[in-house]
Amino acid sequence: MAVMTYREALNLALREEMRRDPRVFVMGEEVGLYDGAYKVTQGLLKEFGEKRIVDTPICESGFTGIGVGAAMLGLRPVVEMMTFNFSILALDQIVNSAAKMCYMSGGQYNVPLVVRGPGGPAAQLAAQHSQSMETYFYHVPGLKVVRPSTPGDAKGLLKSAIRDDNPVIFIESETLYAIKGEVPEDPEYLIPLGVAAVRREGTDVTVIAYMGMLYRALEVAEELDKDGISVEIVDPRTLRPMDTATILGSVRKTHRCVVIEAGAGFAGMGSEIAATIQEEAFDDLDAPVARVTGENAPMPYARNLELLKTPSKAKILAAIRRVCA
Amino acid sequence: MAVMTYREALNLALREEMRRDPRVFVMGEEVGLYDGAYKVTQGLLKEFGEKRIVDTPICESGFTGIGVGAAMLGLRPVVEMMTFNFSILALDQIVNSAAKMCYMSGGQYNVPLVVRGPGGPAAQLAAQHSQSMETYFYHVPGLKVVRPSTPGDAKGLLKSAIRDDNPVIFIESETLYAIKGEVPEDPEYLIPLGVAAVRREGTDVTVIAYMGMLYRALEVAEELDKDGISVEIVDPRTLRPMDTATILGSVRKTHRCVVIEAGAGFAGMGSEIAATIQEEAFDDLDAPVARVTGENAPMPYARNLELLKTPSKAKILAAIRRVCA
Amino acid sequence: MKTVAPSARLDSELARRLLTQMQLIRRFEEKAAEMYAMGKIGGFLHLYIGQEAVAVGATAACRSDDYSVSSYREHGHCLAKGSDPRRIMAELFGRMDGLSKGKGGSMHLFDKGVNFLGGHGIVGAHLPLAAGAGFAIKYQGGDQVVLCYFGDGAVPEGEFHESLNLCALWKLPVVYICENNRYAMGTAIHRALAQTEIWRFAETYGIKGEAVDGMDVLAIRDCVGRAVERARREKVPTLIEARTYRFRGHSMRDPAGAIYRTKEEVEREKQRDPIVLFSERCLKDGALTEADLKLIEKAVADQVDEAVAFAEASPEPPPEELFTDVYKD
Amino acid sequence: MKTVAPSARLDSELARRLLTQMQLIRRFEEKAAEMYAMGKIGGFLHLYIGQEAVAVGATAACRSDDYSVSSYREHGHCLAKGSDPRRIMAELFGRMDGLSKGKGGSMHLFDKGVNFLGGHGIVGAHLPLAAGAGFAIKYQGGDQVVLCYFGDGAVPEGEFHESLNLCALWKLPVVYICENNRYAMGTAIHRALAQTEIWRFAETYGIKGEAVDGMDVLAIRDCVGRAVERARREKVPTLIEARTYRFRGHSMRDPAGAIYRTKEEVEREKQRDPIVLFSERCLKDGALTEADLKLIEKAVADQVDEAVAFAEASPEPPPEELFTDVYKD
Ligand SMILES: Cc1ncc(C[n+]2csc(CCOP(=O)(O)OP(=O)(O)O)c2C)c(N)n1
Ligand SMILES: Cc1ncc(C[n+]2csc(CCOP(=O)(O)OP(=O)(O)O)c2C)c(N)n1
Ligand SMILES: [Mg+2]
Ligand SMILES: [Mg+2]
Repeated sequence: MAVMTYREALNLALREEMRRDPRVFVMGEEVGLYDGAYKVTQGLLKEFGEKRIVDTPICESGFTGIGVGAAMLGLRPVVEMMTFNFSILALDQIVNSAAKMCYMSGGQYNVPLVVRGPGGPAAQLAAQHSQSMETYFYHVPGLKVVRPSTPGDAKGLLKSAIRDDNPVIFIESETLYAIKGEVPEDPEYLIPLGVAAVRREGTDVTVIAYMGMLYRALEVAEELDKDGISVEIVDPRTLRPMDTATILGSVRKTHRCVVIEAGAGFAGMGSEIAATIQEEAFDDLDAPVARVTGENAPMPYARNLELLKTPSKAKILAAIRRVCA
Repeated sequence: MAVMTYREALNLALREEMRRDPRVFVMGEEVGLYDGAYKVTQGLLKEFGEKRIVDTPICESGFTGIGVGAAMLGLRPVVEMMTFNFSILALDQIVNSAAKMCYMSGGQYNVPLVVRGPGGPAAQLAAQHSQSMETYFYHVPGLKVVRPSTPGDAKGLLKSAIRDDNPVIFIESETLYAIKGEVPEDPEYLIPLGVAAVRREGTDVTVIAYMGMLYRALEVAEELDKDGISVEIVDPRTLRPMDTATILGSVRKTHRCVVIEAGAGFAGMGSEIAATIQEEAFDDLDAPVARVTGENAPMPYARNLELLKTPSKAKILAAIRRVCA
Repeated sequence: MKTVAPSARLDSELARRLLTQMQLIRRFEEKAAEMYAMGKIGGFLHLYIGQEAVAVGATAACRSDDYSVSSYREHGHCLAKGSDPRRIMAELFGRMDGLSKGKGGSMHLFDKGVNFLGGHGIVGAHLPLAAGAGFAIKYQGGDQVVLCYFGDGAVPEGEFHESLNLCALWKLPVVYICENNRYAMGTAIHRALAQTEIWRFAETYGIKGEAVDGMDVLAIRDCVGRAVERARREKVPTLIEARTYRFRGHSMRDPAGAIYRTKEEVEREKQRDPIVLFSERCLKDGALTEADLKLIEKAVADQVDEAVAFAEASPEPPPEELFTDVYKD
Repeated sequence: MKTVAPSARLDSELARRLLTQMQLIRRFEEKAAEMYAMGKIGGFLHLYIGQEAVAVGATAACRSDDYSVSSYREHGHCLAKGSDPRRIMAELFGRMDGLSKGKGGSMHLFDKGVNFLGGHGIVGAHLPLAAGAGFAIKYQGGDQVVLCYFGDGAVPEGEFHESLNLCALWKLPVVYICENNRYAMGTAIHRALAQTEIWRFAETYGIKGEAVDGMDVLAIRDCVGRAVERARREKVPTLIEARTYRFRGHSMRDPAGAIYRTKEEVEREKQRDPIVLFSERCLKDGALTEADLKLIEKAVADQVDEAVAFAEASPEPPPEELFTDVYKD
């Protein structure tokens, strides 16, 4: 087991999969010569050359469509969105071409495409560059949606995503690229899509969180430990398909649940999780499932407002205390 | 009070608002010479001329962006999406330009834009042309989202949308254009955005439904009446902002709730409503909030499969019976 | 408009093949229109009638391992590529033996067996897909070519520009064939485009553009043939504007198509029916006889009847098909 | 490249105004870079240094009631339009007296008071907005003009094509000014575009296209002036390619910008600093003296210091601002 950054883990996953399968190629803005806007693809051009590391002009719909078309002919494209904010320009290709192709063709043409890049809140990038974009994807039948929270997951899930025969939306995080963690060096280290991880065991309350929010939740859990509240933390890892069994299992044990979500709260991932829990485990609940979400406003630039926009530790703490009261 | 079709009611609303305010204009594919792909704009070119009824080439992002830019300079564009399926190509302009402009400019530039057209399931139009598109919008701070279920609402809500100083997503339905209903002729008949309607009073269970699903729910309610189950039906009318007070009021009375939604179920509107109800009215609930939603598959073409995809009366009935058991 | 002198000598085998294909498309669609009126087919049905020479001429310039991709008006392209008319009709009927088990319908015909990459419903969206297929061919070291058919209505969409730029920049073996039938639904081309000579868009990207008479199957075959050769040898894209006309309305829901064009215009254009023109040419050249024409007509009619019978006999997809193919396992 | 002989006689007032504006932009941004390094400014900060002649020359060709709209690299365009540098700096600091109360930041400067329609962060997205502003002007019967600045990186985006087509088709009074600084982040233009002479895209749409030396403020003023006149009188769009260079990295996070271009290239281009070139020209023509230059330098420095002091003194937006302006009541 090596210790490496989240960024290095992604890079390693890409390298391993490209070495393993000549059909895998990487395409996107600045992925080659520039070594990636966030350096995730660093060194890949050098190792694999221009044929397989393809710098594109700025035309998200065009090059994502190229990814879909190439996948129909049997290649396995990994398309980088410089940040996921720009994926909105490629959304038609993702939703109407990639996600529906297998279905519309009655199974003749599947689309083994990965669209990856950083998403979610980033430091003071304001309304257009700091959005939780998963909401545009997890509703869509035909897509899989991954949000990897640790370096080890980044590697194991990206490798599974690349080997998956379906379009996978893989949303990383700018704010996690530099974190370090243990990453298995085994080139066959795969984490199956659709399996949640229990990040911390506990008995009093289940907290569901991923990405930056997971780390905030872990800190809060430590603090609450001192007060005798034992927090279990579940990281869904894949949002679609969602590992409902693990979530329900935990809630059936703790009888209480708080869902944390960085994005705006209305009709978000937290809504789905809360709705499912109350539907499936109503009698197990000692309190309503609470949601702590980003506020329902665009992301402001000013640092002080930005801090208010995304769930703070204080808000998470208060919500957990509330459901445990 | 006149009786007219939903289509005529929309047409009337457009005419009245265009007569009232010279800043209002209509733009979109086939809205003029062709009188509208679904004839909602019939006769408008004749009455208002080419300056105010603007046929566009097929370039949804381009002409929606023109709408946003024109709105910044004080016009009040009504942009038609031939069907809302195509709005995905304009999503960046709606989400990143229209919805965020007021915020990013600190209130200097607001965007009084209406984007309207039919959405939701339509007869055998298959995966790309038969989607419940509201899911791409109601999550977005800065937008308002309307789904008008009756001819009267179509008129009153469209007029409010046009007079609103913010971008409003107004999604009609192909399958409702021909239905008839009472429509006030008063040119000042406005239904405020954000106010739900109780479509049927009842005491045993609250059903939340809109558009085609509302009519299905009404039929089911009649059937259940015979069995002594009294169904209250709430039509949210506006999805963002959601009239949570009316919904909660009803649920606090009936203690049971079923949410119906035509679109795919995972992380849809039903999820939000169910999550909110359990959060706010947990102790009032005698059963978990049930969701009856479209199946998690793209829309198939074959008629028999299509019927299985969207919530049937049988499924709605079963869900209501289940929560009332 | 550049036109091209048809190849001097018309080979009988070729003549028979081209005419049969055009006739098949015509009769197949006439029958589909009937079936639509009878409620056997639902949704949207966009007929290709009047434009048959384009699909047939273009496909005749290709090898069978080349690829085609099209919009929702794709029955003709799919048939020309060699799909089984029975399975297409079954697809239109929404039946299990349809190309896509009835899940795609008229707008979404796909046939992997003949390298037909589908009918696509979002205007402009398949232009990048064609580029992607071209990219894959080059990546895999193949020498196939991709034909991408689209309407004049797709030209104002951003993806037209993105695709042409990418294909020109990366030298991808794609032949873009714009079937300019002068209208996008009810919008005449001069109300949609600042540049109505669509082939001229090619210039800016430094690629070859050419206009061709879309009613002349041989002219199309020649013109596309040159483009295909360029694509195969030099891996460069071409933009072809095939000038044609749709004889019917935009779809079965716009049967007359009479609001935006005059009856006279439609009648005048019907005088240049590509099937009639080519039949006459074949007779004049002596490539085919009247008897040949009758035989072709008969064979095609039988094929279409058979397609209907096949579709009728095919079962509906079973309920579990709703959930298959959402993902590939 | 077409270049234009600078107007024969250089007026002192004009010279002073142009030079002052260019200097103001330069010093303002140098200061902003300092403040960024000190952590007073967060997020992305894209400097316009090297390109000042474009914004200043173009704006000088306009009336004050004309409109401008730009990308995220818009400090220069906003300052040239006449915005108060103090309020811009306060915006960069995320403070309440900023143009947008600190909610927009560097990439989203808006100033309704001077008809500045904003800085926009999604590449290509503001091109349709400019067309919309042009549409509104025409609708309202006005005679204003819209300047739309964007980078070479926006040209491959679909909205470039959609906007040019719509403006040409509908004859909208928009002047599209592509600031070709040869790179979109690290992507040199020949790696992004099949046609690197960007002004030539105009041809296909039947509108006027022109290239201009983006380091020559007077040439830009003349070139844009002609386009503005056309737009004002005939309501027609123009595409201008201003050839320029960014002296700094793409943003403060790419300080060197050295992976994708050589140091030699950067040094060579810096020899054509638009401010130095224009200063020399002013001296040579006798329009300004060395003393004038000093005075300008001093005035600008004071203005920038004042802007910083103003920004420092301005309070953070109060918490309730998180929820205001989401909707207009
Ligand atoms: C993006 C998008 N916008 C609108 C439509 C609705 N629509 C379907 S076909 C069509 C006209 C297309 O015309 P053209 O490209 O000329 O093809 P033709 O129908 O003439 O073959 C329109 C507007 C669509 N399918 N996709
Ligand atoms: C749609 C979109 N894709 C990608 C980006 C990320 N991005 C920001 S600036 C930029 C380069 C733009 O270059 P250019 O248009 O030449 O402008 P310049 O920075 O040179 O002024 C990129 C790729 C973005 N903001 N928007
Ligand atoms: Mg057409
Ligand atoms: Mg540039």
